Amino acid sequence: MDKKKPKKVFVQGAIPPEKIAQSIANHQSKTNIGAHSIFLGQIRADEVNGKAVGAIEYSAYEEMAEKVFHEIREAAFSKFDITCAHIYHSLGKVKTGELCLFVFTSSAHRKIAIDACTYFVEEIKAKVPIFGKEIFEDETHQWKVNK
Amino acid sequence: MDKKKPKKVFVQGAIPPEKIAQSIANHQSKTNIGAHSIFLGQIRADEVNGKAVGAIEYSAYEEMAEKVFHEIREAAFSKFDITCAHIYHSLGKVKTGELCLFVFTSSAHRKIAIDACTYFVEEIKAKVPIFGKEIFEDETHQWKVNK
Amino acid sequence: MKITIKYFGILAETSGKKEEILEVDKGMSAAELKGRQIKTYQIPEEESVQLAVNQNLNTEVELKEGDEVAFLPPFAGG
Amino acid sequence: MKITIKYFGILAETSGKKEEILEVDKGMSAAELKGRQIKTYQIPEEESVQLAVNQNLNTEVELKEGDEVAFLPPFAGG
Repeated sequence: MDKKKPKKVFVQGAIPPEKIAQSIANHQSKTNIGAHSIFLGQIRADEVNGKAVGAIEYSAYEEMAEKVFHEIREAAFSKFDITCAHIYHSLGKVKTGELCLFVFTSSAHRKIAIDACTYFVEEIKAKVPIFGKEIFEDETHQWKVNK
Repeated sequence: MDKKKPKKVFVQGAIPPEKIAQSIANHQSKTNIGAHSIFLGQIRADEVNGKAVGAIEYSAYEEMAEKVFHEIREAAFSKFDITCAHIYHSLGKVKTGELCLFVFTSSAHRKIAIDACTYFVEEIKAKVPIFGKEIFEDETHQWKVNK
Repeated sequence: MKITIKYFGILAETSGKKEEILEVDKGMSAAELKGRQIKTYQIPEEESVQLAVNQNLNTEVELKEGDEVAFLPPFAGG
Repeated sequence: MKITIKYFGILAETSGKKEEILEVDKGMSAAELKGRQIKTYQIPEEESVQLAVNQNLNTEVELKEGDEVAFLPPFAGG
Protein backbone atom coordinates (compact mmCIF):
# COMPACT_ATOMS: atom_id res chain seq x y z
CA MET A 1 0.00 0.00 0.00
CA ASP A 2 2.85 2.25 0.92
CA LYS A 3 4.16 1.52 -2.55
CA LYS A 4 1.25 3.00 -4.41
CA LYS A 5 0.70 6.21 -2.51
CA PRO A 6 1.73 9.17 -4.65
CA LYS A 7 4.71 10.79 -2.94
CA LYS A 8 5.89 14.35 -2.93
CA VAL A 9 9.68 14.24 -3.09
CA PHE A 10 10.61 17.90 -3.28
CA VAL A 11 10.72 20.12 -0.22
CA GLN A 12 11.54 23.82 -0.15
CA GLY A 13 14.93 24.53 1.42
CA ALA A 14 16.95 22.30 3.74
CA ILE A 15 15.63 19.07 5.23
CA PRO A 16 15.49 19.52 9.04
CA PRO A 17 16.90 16.69 11.25
CA GLU A 18 13.52 16.58 13.03
CA LYS A 19 11.92 15.35 9.81
CA ILE A 20 14.21 12.33 9.96
CA ALA A 21 13.29 11.59 13.59
CA GLN A 22 9.62 11.91 12.66
CA SER A 23 9.98 9.49 9.73
CA ILE A 24 11.72 6.96 11.97
CA ALA A 25 9.08 7.30 14.68
CA ASN A 26 6.35 6.71 12.08
CA HIS A 27 7.80 3.24 11.46
CA GLN A 28 7.71 1.96 15.02
CA SER A 29 4.27 0.45 14.52
CA LYS A 30 5.53 -1.65 11.59
CA THR A 31 6.80 -4.65 13.52
CA ASN A 32 7.76 -6.64 10.42
CA ILE A 33 10.69 -4.24 9.95
CA GLY A 34 14.09 -5.30 11.29
CA ALA A 35 16.40 -2.81 9.60
CA HIS A 36 16.35 0.76 8.35
CA SER A 37 18.98 2.27 6.09
CA ILE A 38 19.24 6.03 5.74
CA PHE A 39 21.33 8.16 3.43
CA LEU A 40 21.70 11.91 3.92
CA GLY A 41 23.32 14.34 1.52
CA GLN A 42 24.86 17.39 3.19
CA ILE A 43 26.20 20.54 1.50
CA ARG A 44 30.00 20.70 1.65
CA ALA A 45 31.97 23.95 1.84
CA ASP A 46 34.16 22.95 -1.13
CA GLU A 47 36.87 25.41 -2.10
CA VAL A 48 37.29 26.44 -5.73
CA ASN A 49 40.11 28.87 -6.55
CA GLY A 50 40.28 29.92 -2.92
CA LYS A 51 36.56 30.63 -2.58
CA ALA A 52 34.35 28.42 -0.41
CA VAL A 53 30.86 27.28 -1.38
CA GLY A 54 28.32 28.87 0.99
CA ALA A 55 25.14 27.27 -0.39
CA ILE A 56 23.70 25.33 -3.29
CA GLU A 57 20.54 26.54 -4.97
CA TYR A 58 18.66 23.57 -6.41
CA SER A 59 16.26 23.69 -9.31
CA ALA A 60 14.66 20.88 -11.29
CA TYR A 61 12.61 19.96 -14.30
CA GLU A 62 9.96 19.17 -11.71
CA GLU A 63 7.34 17.26 -13.70
CA MET A 64 9.96 14.99 -15.24
CA ALA A 65 11.81 14.62 -11.93
CA GLU A 66 8.65 13.43 -10.13
CA LYS A 67 8.05 10.95 -12.97
CA VAL A 68 11.63 9.62 -12.75
CA PHE A 69 11.45 9.38 -8.93
CA HIS A 70 8.31 7.29 -9.40
CA GLU A 71 10.03 5.00 -11.93
CA ILE A 72 12.98 4.54 -9.57
CA ARG A 73 10.57 3.61 -6.75
CA GLU A 74 8.78 1.07 -8.94
CA ALA A 75 12.07 -0.49 -10.00
CA ALA A 76 13.35 -0.59 -6.40
CA PHE A 77 10.20 -2.31 -5.11
CA SER A 78 10.47 -4.95 -7.82
CA LYS A 79 14.19 -5.53 -7.20
CA PHE A 80 14.26 -5.45 -3.39
CA ASP A 81 11.98 -6.94 -0.74
CA ILE A 82 11.57 -3.65 1.11
CA THR A 83 8.57 -2.77 3.25
CA CYS A 84 8.78 0.95 2.52
CA ALA A 85 10.90 3.67 1.01
CA HIS A 86 10.90 7.44 1.35
CA ILE A 87 12.81 10.08 -0.57
CA TYR A 88 13.03 13.81 0.02
CA HIS A 89 15.11 16.27 -2.00
CA SER A 90 15.51 19.99 -1.52
CA LEU A 91 14.65 22.71 -3.99
CA GLY A 92 15.85 26.29 -3.56
CA LYS A 93 18.76 27.36 -1.40
CA VAL A 94 20.46 24.95 1.03
CA LYS A 95 23.39 26.25 3.05
CA THR A 96 26.62 24.38 3.79
CA GLY A 97 26.15 21.92 6.62
CA GLU A 98 22.44 21.55 5.84
CA LEU A 99 20.77 18.48 4.35
CA CYS A 100 19.57 18.33 0.73
CA LEU A 101 18.75 14.62 0.32
CA PHE A 102 17.08 12.08 2.62
CA VAL A 103 16.64 8.47 1.46
CA PHE A 104 15.05 6.02 3.90
CA THR A 105 14.49 2.31 3.19
CA SER A 106 13.19 -0.41 5.51
CA SER A 107 13.11 -4.20 5.34
CA ALA A 108 12.91 -7.28 7.52
CA HIS A 109 16.62 -7.82 6.90
CA ARG A 110 19.63 -5.53 6.90
CA LYS A 111 21.22 -6.39 3.56
CA ILE A 112 18.03 -5.65 1.64
CA ALA A 113 17.49 -2.29 3.36
CA ILE A 114 21.12 -1.26 2.77
CA ASP A 115 21.27 -2.39 -0.88
CA ALA A 116 17.97 -0.70 -1.68
CA CYS A 117 19.10 2.56 -0.08
CA THR A 118 22.32 2.56 -2.11
CA TYR A 119 20.34 1.78 -5.26
CA PHE A 120 18.09 4.81 -4.68
CA VAL A 121 21.02 7.15 -4.09
CA GLU A 122 22.87 6.07 -7.25
CA GLU A 123 19.74 6.16 -9.40
CA ILE A 124 18.76 9.62 -8.13
CA LYS A 125 22.22 11.02 -8.84
CA ALA A 126 22.29 9.52 -12.34
CA LYS A 127 18.75 9.93 -13.62
CA VAL A 128 16.82 12.76 -11.98
CA PRO A 129 16.94 16.16 -13.71
CA ILE A 130 18.00 18.26 -10.74
CA PHE A 131 20.44 21.13 -11.13
CA GLY A 132 22.60 22.80 -8.52
CA LYS A 133 24.09 26.28 -8.49
CA GLU A 134 27.02 26.46 -6.08
CA ILE A 135 26.98 29.92 -4.59
CA PHE A 136 30.25 31.23 -3.20
CA GLU A 137 30.63 33.61 -0.30
CA ASP A 138 31.23 36.53 -2.70
CA GLU A 139 27.90 35.79 -4.46
CA THR A 140 29.59 34.45 -7.60
CA HIS A 141 28.54 30.96 -8.63
CA GLN A 142 29.30 27.87 -10.68
CA TRP A 143 27.10 24.95 -11.73
CA LYS A 144 27.55 21.64 -9.94
CA VAL A 145 28.10 18.42 -11.89
CA ASN A 146 27.57 14.97 -10.33
CA LYS A 147 30.51 12.60 -10.42
CA MET B 1 40.08 14.09 17.27
CA ASP B 2 36.67 12.56 17.08
CA LYS B 3 38.48 9.29 16.51
CA LYS B 4 40.30 9.28 19.82
CA LYS B 5 37.54 10.31 22.17
CA PRO B 6 36.50 7.39 24.35
CA LYS B 7 32.94 6.48 23.41
CA LYS B 8 30.16 4.92 25.42
CA VAL B 9 28.30 2.58 23.09
CA PHE B 10 25.73 1.02 25.39
CA VAL B 11 22.51 2.78 26.30
CA GLN B 12 19.81 1.46 28.63
CA GLY B 13 16.65 0.46 26.79
CA ALA B 14 15.50 1.54 23.34
CA ILE B 15 17.24 4.25 21.31
CA PRO B 16 14.78 7.14 20.85
CA PRO B 17 14.37 8.65 17.33
CA GLU B 18 15.17 12.07 18.84
CA LYS B 19 18.70 10.85 19.60
CA ILE B 20 19.20 10.31 15.88
CA ALA B 21 17.94 13.80 15.02
CA GLN B 22 20.26 15.22 17.69
CA SER B 23 23.27 13.33 16.31
CA ILE B 24 22.53 14.58 12.80
CA ALA B 25 22.09 18.17 14.00
CA ASN B 26 25.46 17.94 15.79
CA HIS B 27 27.14 17.43 12.42
CA GLN B 28 25.81 20.49 10.65
CA SER B 29 28.85 22.52 11.68
CA LYS B 30 31.19 20.03 10.00
CA THR B 31 31.16 21.45 6.49
CA ASN B 32 33.70 18.98 5.11
CA ILE B 33 30.98 16.29 5.31
CA GLY B 34 29.02 15.55 2.13
CA ALA B 35 27.31 12.27 3.06
CA HIS B 36 25.95 10.50 6.11
CA SER B 37 24.99 6.84 6.21
CA ILE B 38 22.82 5.54 9.03
CA PHE B 39 21.82 2.00 9.94
CA LEU B 40 19.09 1.29 12.49
CA GLY B 41 18.21 -2.10 13.93
CA GLN B 42 14.55 -2.44 14.96
CA ILE B 43 12.97 -5.28 16.97
CA ARG B 44 10.80 -7.50 14.76
CA ALA B 45 7.68 -9.28 16.05
CA ASP B 46 8.89 -12.62 14.68
CA GLU B 47 6.56 -15.56 15.16
CA VAL B 48 7.90 -18.83 16.55
CA ASN B 49 5.45 -21.72 16.92
CA GLY B 50 2.53 -19.31 16.76
CA LYS B 51 3.88 -16.98 19.46
CA ALA B 52 5.07 -13.48 18.58
CA VAL B 53 8.19 -11.85 20.03
CA GLY B 54 7.18 -8.92 22.23
CA ALA B 55 10.65 -7.68 23.22
CA ILE B 56 14.33 -8.57 23.25
CA GLU B 57 16.29 -8.26 26.45
CA TYR B 58 19.93 -7.53 25.63
CA SER B 59 22.88 -8.34 27.84
CA ALA B 60 26.59 -8.23 27.10
CA TYR B 61 30.05 -9.09 28.33
CA GLU B 62 30.36 -5.34 28.69
CA GLU B 63 34.09 -4.85 29.29
CA MET B 64 34.98 -7.07 26.34
CA ALA B 65 32.23 -5.55 24.17
CA GLU B 66 33.53 -2.00 24.73
CA LYS B 67 37.04 -3.24 23.85
CA VAL B 68 35.81 -4.89 20.65
CA PHE B 69 33.75 -1.81 19.68
CA HIS B 70 36.94 0.21 20.07
CA GLU B 71 38.92 -2.22 17.88
CA ILE B 72 36.22 -2.08 15.20
CA ARG B 73 36.36 1.74 15.29
CA GLU B 74 40.14 1.75 14.92
CA ALA B 75 39.96 -0.68 12.00
CA ALA B 76 37.19 1.33 10.32
CA PHE B 77 39.12 4.60 10.60
CA SER B 78 42.18 2.98 9.04
CA LYS B 79 40.16 1.37 6.22
CA PHE B 80 37.80 4.22 5.35
CA ASP B 81 38.34 7.97 4.96
CA ILE B 82 35.47 8.87 7.28
CA THR B 83 35.27 12.10 9.25
CA CYS B 84 33.37 10.53 12.14
CA ALA B 85 31.51 7.46 13.31
CA HIS B 86 29.06 6.85 16.13
CA ILE B 87 27.61 3.60 17.45
CA TYR B 88 24.90 3.05 20.04
CA HIS B 89 23.54 -0.34 21.14
CA SER B 90 20.81 -1.07 23.65
CA LEU B 91 21.13 -3.08 26.85
CA GLY B 92 18.09 -4.31 28.74
CA LYS B 93 14.62 -4.65 27.33
CA VAL B 94 13.69 -3.25 23.91
CA LYS B 95 10.12 -3.76 22.68
CA THR B 96 9.09 -4.68 19.13
CA GLY B 97 9.11 -1.65 16.85
CA GLU B 98 11.78 0.06 18.98
CA LEU B 99 15.39 0.64 17.97
CA CYS B 100 18.30 -1.37 19.42
CA LEU B 101 21.21 -0.34 17.16
CA PHE B 102 22.23 3.01 15.70
CA VAL B 103 25.31 3.23 13.46
CA PHE B 104 26.17 6.63 11.97
CA THR B 105 29.08 7.30 9.62
CA SER B 106 30.03 10.49 7.78
CA SER B 107 32.44 11.31 4.97
CA ALA B 108 33.09 13.82 2.22
CA HIS B 109 31.81 11.25 -0.29
CA ARG B 110 28.83 8.92 -0.33
CA LYS B 111 30.50 5.62 -1.17
CA ILE B 112 32.91 5.88 1.75
CA ALA B 113 30.16 6.71 4.25
CA ILE B 114 27.95 3.85 3.01
CA ASP B 115 30.74 1.25 2.90
CA ALA B 116 31.96 2.20 6.37
CA CYS B 117 28.45 1.97 7.82
CA THR B 118 27.95 -1.51 6.35
CA TYR B 119 31.36 -2.55 7.68
CA PHE B 120 30.42 -1.45 11.21
CA VAL B 121 27.10 -3.32 11.10
CA GLU B 122 28.66 -6.59 9.90
CA GLU B 123 31.56 -6.38 12.35
CA ILE B 124 29.24 -5.63 15.29
CA LYS B 125 27.00 -8.59 14.44
CA ALA B 126 29.96 -10.95 14.08
CA LYS B 127 32.37 -9.90 16.80
CA VAL B 128 30.73 -8.16 19.75
CA PRO B 129 29.66 -10.35 22.70
CA ILE B 130 26.06 -9.20 22.98
CA PHE B 131 23.27 -11.65 23.81
CA GLY B 132 19.56 -11.36 23.18
CA LYS B 133 16.67 -13.02 24.97
CA GLU B 134 13.56 -12.99 22.78
CA ILE B 135 10.62 -12.63 25.12
CA PHE B 136 7.25 -13.82 23.83
CA GLU B 137 3.90 -12.35 24.75
CA ASP B 138 3.27 -15.23 27.18
CA GLU B 139 6.55 -14.43 29.05
CA THR B 140 8.34 -17.56 27.75
CA HIS B 141 11.59 -16.88 25.94
CA GLN B 142 14.26 -18.18 23.56
CA TRP B 143 17.79 -16.99 22.88
CA LYS B 144 18.46 -15.12 19.66
CA VAL B 145 21.27 -16.19 17.31
CA ASN B 146 22.67 -13.86 14.62
CA LYS B 147 22.57 -15.13 11.05
CA MET C 1 4.59 23.28 -36.35
CA LYS C 2 4.91 24.67 -32.81
CA ILE C 3 7.35 23.20 -30.23
CA THR C 4 7.80 24.31 -26.61
CA ILE C 5 11.42 24.43 -25.52
CA LYS C 6 12.50 24.58 -21.87
CA TYR C 7 15.97 25.44 -20.62
CA PHE C 8 17.36 24.48 -17.20
CA GLY C 9 20.29 25.38 -15.02
CA ILE C 10 23.29 26.81 -16.82
CA LEU C 11 21.42 26.51 -20.14
CA ALA C 12 18.70 28.88 -18.94
CA GLU C 13 21.49 31.21 -17.89
CA THR C 14 23.33 30.99 -21.24
CA SER C 15 20.21 31.36 -23.39
CA GLY C 16 18.69 33.97 -21.14
CA LYS C 17 15.41 32.03 -21.38
CA LYS C 18 13.50 29.49 -19.33
CA GLU C 19 11.04 28.68 -22.07
CA GLU C 20 10.23 29.60 -25.64
CA ILE C 21 7.81 28.46 -28.30
CA LEU C 22 9.38 27.89 -31.70
CA GLU C 23 7.88 27.35 -35.13
CA VAL C 24 9.93 24.59 -36.77
CA ASP C 25 9.72 22.55 -39.98
CA LYS C 26 7.66 19.38 -39.95
CA GLY C 27 9.84 16.30 -39.71
CA MET C 28 12.62 17.96 -37.71
CA SER C 29 14.44 15.53 -35.38
CA ALA C 30 15.37 16.23 -31.78
CA ALA C 31 19.05 16.06 -32.77
CA GLU C 32 18.54 18.72 -35.42
CA LEU C 33 16.72 20.96 -32.96
CA LYS C 34 19.55 20.50 -30.46
CA GLY C 35 22.17 21.49 -33.05
CA ARG C 36 20.17 24.54 -34.05
CA GLN C 37 19.65 25.89 -30.52
CA ILE C 38 23.23 25.16 -29.48
CA LYS C 39 24.32 27.35 -32.40
CA THR C 40 21.72 30.06 -31.78
CA TYR C 41 22.74 30.54 -28.14
CA GLN C 42 26.39 29.53 -28.58
CA ILE C 43 26.06 26.93 -25.85
CA PRO C 44 29.47 25.43 -24.98
CA GLU C 45 30.14 21.78 -24.07
CA GLU C 46 27.47 20.51 -26.43
CA GLU C 47 28.23 16.88 -25.46
CA SER C 48 27.14 17.58 -21.86
CA VAL C 49 23.65 18.71 -22.95
CA GLN C 50 20.87 16.10 -22.89
CA LEU C 51 17.45 16.57 -24.44
CA ALA C 52 14.19 15.20 -23.07
CA VAL C 53 11.24 15.02 -25.45
CA ASN C 54 7.99 15.04 -23.49
CA GLN C 55 9.97 14.12 -20.33
CA ASN C 56 11.68 11.20 -22.03
CA LEU C 57 15.45 10.99 -22.52
CA ASN C 58 15.03 8.83 -25.61
CA THR C 59 15.36 11.48 -28.31
CA GLU C 60 15.63 9.36 -31.44
CA VAL C 61 12.24 10.63 -32.49
CA GLU C 62 10.74 12.93 -35.05
CA LEU C 63 9.21 15.95 -33.35
CA LYS C 64 5.46 16.50 -33.44
CA GLU C 65 3.24 19.56 -33.09
CA GLY C 66 2.97 20.51 -29.42
CA ASP C 67 5.97 18.55 -28.19
CA GLU C 68 7.82 19.80 -25.12
CA VAL C 69 11.58 19.58 -25.53
CA ALA C 70 13.77 20.21 -22.49
CA PHE C 71 17.45 21.18 -22.73
CA LEU C 72 19.13 19.63 -19.67
CA PRO C 73 22.62 20.35 -18.37
CA PRO C 74 24.46 17.73 -16.24
CA PHE C 75 22.41 16.46 -13.29
CA ALA C 76 23.47 17.49 -9.81
CA GLY C 77 20.91 15.93 -7.45
CA GLY C 78 21.81 14.33 -4.15
CA MET D 1 45.61 -21.91 40.66
CA LYS D 2 42.49 -19.74 40.74
CA ILE D 3 40.50 -18.90 37.60
CA THR D 4 37.43 -16.68 37.35
CA ILE D 5 34.75 -18.02 35.03
CA LYS D 6 31.90 -15.91 33.66
CA TYR D 7 28.78 -17.24 31.96
CA PHE D 8 26.57 -15.24 29.60
CA GLY D 9 23.13 -15.52 28.03
CA ILE D 10 21.79 -19.04 27.76
CA LEU D 11 24.96 -20.39 29.40
CA ALA D 12 24.26 -18.41 32.59
CA GLU D 13 20.76 -19.82 32.46
CA THR D 14 21.91 -23.42 31.95
CA SER D 15 24.66 -23.30 34.58
CA GLY D 16 22.56 -21.26 37.00
CA LYS D 17 25.63 -19.03 37.51
CA LYS D 18 26.90 -15.72 36.24
CA GLU D 19 30.34 -16.14 37.72
CA GLU D 20 32.39 -18.61 39.74
CA ILE D 21 35.96 -18.93 40.92
CA LEU D 22 37.51 -22.34 40.30
CA GLU D 23 40.70 -23.92 41.58
CA VAL D 24 42.26 -25.74 38.60
CA ASP D 25 45.52 -27.59 37.90
CA LYS D 26 48.47 -25.57 36.72
CA GLY D 27 48.99 -25.95 32.95
CA MET D 28 45.34 -26.52 32.13
CA SER D 29 44.40 -25.26 28.64
CA ALA D 30 41.31 -23.22 27.80
CA ALA D 31 40.05 -26.15 25.70
CA GLU D 32 40.34 -28.50 28.65
CA LEU D 33 38.49 -26.08 30.89
CA LYS D 34 35.76 -25.75 28.28
CA GLY D 35 35.30 -29.53 28.06
CA ARG D 36 35.14 -29.83 31.82
CA GLN D 37 32.53 -27.13 32.38
CA ILE D 38 30.41 -28.29 29.41
CA LYS D 39 30.30 -31.70 31.12
CA THR D 40 29.67 -30.31 34.62
CA TYR D 41 26.68 -28.26 33.55
CA GLN D 42 25.57 -30.56 30.69
CA ILE D 43 25.68 -27.65 28.26
CA PRO D 44 24.22 -28.65 24.87
CA GLU D 45 25.50 -27.51 21.47
CA GLU D 46 29.10 -27.39 22.63
CA GLU D 47 30.27 -26.24 19.18
CA SER D 48 28.28 -23.02 19.53
CA VAL D 49 30.11 -22.04 22.73
CA GLN D 50 33.11 -19.70 22.38
CA LEU D 51 35.58 -18.93 25.14
CA ALA D 52 37.31 -15.63 25.74
CA VAL D 53 40.42 -15.64 27.91
CA ASN D 54 40.97 -12.19 29.41
CA GLN D 55 38.54 -10.77 26.83
CA ASN D 56 40.39 -12.38 23.94
CA LEU D 57 38.83 -14.96 21.62
CA ASN D 58 42.20 -16.55 20.90
CA THR D 59 42.05 -19.43 23.35
CA GLU D 60 45.05 -21.48 22.28
CA VAL D 61 46.72 -20.53 25.52
CA GLU D 62 47.72 -22.16 28.78
CA LEU D 63 45.72 -20.67 31.63
CA LYS D 64 47.45 -18.63 34.31
CA GLU D 65 46.61 -17.74 37.89
CA GLY D 66 43.95 -15.02 37.97
CA ASP D 67 42.79 -15.42 34.37
CA GLU D 68 39.21 -14.48 33.52
CA VAL D 69 37.57 -17.01 31.22
CA ALA D 70 34.21 -16.15 29.69
CA PHE D 71 31.80 -18.75 28.28
CA LEU D 72 30.00 -17.05 25.39
CA PRO D 73 26.92 -18.32 23.55
CA PRO D 74 26.23 -17.16 19.95
CA PHE D 75 26.30 -13.37 19.54
CA ALA D 76 23.03 -11.59 18.90
CA GLY D 77 23.94 -7.90 18.72
CA GLY D 78 22.41 -5.53 16.19
